[in-house]
Amino acid sequence: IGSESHGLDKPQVERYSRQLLVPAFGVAGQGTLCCASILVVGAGGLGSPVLLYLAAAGVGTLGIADDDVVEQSNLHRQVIHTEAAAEAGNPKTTSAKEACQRINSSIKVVEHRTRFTAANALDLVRPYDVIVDASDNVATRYVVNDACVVAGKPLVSGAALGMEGQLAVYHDRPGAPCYRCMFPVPPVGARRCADAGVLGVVPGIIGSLQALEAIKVATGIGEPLSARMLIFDALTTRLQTVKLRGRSATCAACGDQPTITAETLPSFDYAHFVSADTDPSPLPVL
Amino acid sequence: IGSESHGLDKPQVERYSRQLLVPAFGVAGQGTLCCASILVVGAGGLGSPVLLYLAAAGVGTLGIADDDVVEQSNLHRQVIHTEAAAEAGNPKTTSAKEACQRINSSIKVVEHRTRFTAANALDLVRPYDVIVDASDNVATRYVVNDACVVAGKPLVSGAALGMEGQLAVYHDRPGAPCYRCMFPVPPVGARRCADAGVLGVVPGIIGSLQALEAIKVATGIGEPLSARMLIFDALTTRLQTVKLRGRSATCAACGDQPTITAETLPSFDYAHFVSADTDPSPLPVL
Amino acid sequence: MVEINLEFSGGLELLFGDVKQHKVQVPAKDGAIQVLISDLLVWIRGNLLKERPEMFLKGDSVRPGILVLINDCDWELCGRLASPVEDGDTVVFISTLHGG
Amino acid sequence: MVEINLEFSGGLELLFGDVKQHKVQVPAKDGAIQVLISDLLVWIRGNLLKERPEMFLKGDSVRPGILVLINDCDWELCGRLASPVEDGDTVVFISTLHGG
Ligand SMILES: [Zn+2]
Ligand SMILES: [Zn+2]
Repeated sequence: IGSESHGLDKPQVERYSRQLLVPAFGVAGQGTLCCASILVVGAGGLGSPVLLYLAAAGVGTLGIADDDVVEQSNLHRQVIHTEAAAEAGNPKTTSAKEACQRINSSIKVVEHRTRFTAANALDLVRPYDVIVDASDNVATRYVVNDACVVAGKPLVSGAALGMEGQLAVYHDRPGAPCYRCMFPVPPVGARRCADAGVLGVVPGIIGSLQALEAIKVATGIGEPLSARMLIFDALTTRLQTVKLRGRSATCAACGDQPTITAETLPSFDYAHFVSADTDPSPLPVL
Repeated sequence: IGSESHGLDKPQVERYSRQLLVPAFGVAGQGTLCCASILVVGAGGLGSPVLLYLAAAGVGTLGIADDDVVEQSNLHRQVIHTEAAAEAGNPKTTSAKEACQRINSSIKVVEHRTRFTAANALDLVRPYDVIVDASDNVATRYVVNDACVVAGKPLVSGAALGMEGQLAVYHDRPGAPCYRCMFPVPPVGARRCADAGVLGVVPGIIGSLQALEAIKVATGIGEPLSARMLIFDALTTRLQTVKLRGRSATCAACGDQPTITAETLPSFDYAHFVSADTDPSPLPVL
Repeated sequence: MVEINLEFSGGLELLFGDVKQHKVQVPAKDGAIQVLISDLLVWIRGNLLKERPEMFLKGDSVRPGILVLINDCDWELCGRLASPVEDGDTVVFISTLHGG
Repeated sequence: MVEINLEFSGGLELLFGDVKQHKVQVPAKDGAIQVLISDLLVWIRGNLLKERPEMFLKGDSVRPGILVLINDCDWELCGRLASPVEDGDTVVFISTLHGG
């Protein structure tokens, strides 16, 4: 296979042999991935398969940002965690890191046991090549996006609720939109899994697809879901890919005259931003 | 939530609370799932997410059929296993069962540490409500299908290779085709992951979708991929759903005058059947 | 009169009797020859959306967080409220999800 | 002459220069007004498939294990070799996968 020039050692060639055989990926893809660093924001329903598959695939440095502890009600979908971790109330980052290293001790896994905030966002994203948004709330989605734009990082964004899921890659190339281009005004009354529920395997499917997109973006292989969105309906197993707008010149983050910058971001009030609308009523939960 | 009438106890209500909130699933869906039994054939790349998500979702009895041991070259995609299991050369059924029970000790997990053969196929499938084909070779795919037809079981069939995947539900209702209706004559020179390779997350995505379909079939919720096939191209993240033929009246398994029956199946020579074509050349691996 | 396939998802279907797909016939405004998305929104409000219109509409457009797709394309690519809709078009209204 | 979108996948693309999508113009047989799938297979063999035709064809049909889809429909639903193909149709040849 001629791996030496790509810096793969013998155990790596053995471990990744099935991937090295894939023409589109091969030794070059594996070599790039082994040097890549990916930050996963959220070690929950989406983050579980993202982390398991990125660790198994051999991403050189895997960051995990989460400030929650494992609970019983996580276990139906957060398959990276265990009953033992829930009973002990272990931090999700610790539980997830242990699982990743059980699969692949040759990669580096970094715990960021903290909430993703305006104040720490830029410091968190800067060391990484690709950011995966596997979070579960609107405020975090905006701060992660804005930090990616300011720091110049591609963002793989997934979401799941009920029997539905959505997936897109933002800000990965010139002309591609960022999350804020798509949603300049935050929604009101957004529903969360804790309120509206989610069938456990739905974030499993979306998270696995996020891992794929993160690998493609990190290695430059194939066509990522850039300026496209995948919309998934689990009840009918319908998967639509739709075409999204390009970058918006008026976007507060990635536009021609951004108001969100390395200077302003750390003091931007995301909690106020996402709750500024006066209409409080969430969509009904039937 | 009024769970008592569905037989969910307090820990179950806590564990599955996010799923119970999903209107289309709810307490009735969870109650049915907790009484259901699903057999997963193959604890490899596809079987890993199938087993993790079915265990987490609370399938009452989960069967695992596999006769392999865990190896290093499995770990890039078979995320249910660990380095420790590969080093010890543990059976995949044992490694997978332990992982399932770490997530959910309240379900029953049954190891079938055996190859799926003509001789044991009917005994293996009969105790289960739904069968998931997560195997990795042509002969097993035919014997699993035939056993499902003879025993009257629905089959959730997935496959992955390289950067591609395929998924379908067979024989789950009158008029739906079985695998043999689709492929009455076996292919020659079928490529396997060991020869042609596979990007690890591709079976992850297909396997997660198989878990979803198995849950839908077991609970009667939504529209499974019956007489439909999902075709997945990971390079472009393209997911197509195509319409398949109906049951074939001339099918050797499910047709009007089947030659494969409870009497003939156990002595059917599947190895010979899948290699009967004289053309030996497999598709090239570039 | 144009016949349009409407789809609501991401939770919006709950405002429409929990039905995701609707085939509807929408008339042009008096004197107009085309039906625009803006006309469609008015028609939906008057004919399909019986309660809590504020969950779907804001001013003369859709509520923030709702993505509008015309034949699998973001409506930003074809003129937003001024996009014409034609016989057989599919218009999807989807609420973005934030769970994980 | 009809213009057809051809797609090869599941490994079949390796027989076609590792290119999955081809836009081709296929003439009708002498005296015929329609192009049938059987004509398309002959045309592919003569014009697109330069080597190892036995990996794609068997007799006058496709090799076992290859699924043929005409506009996202199994060709069994529309007449197999006798299905007509029209301008703008998409015909997919996909080799079934068995790996896991
Ligand atoms: Zn932007
Ligand atoms: Zn059949």
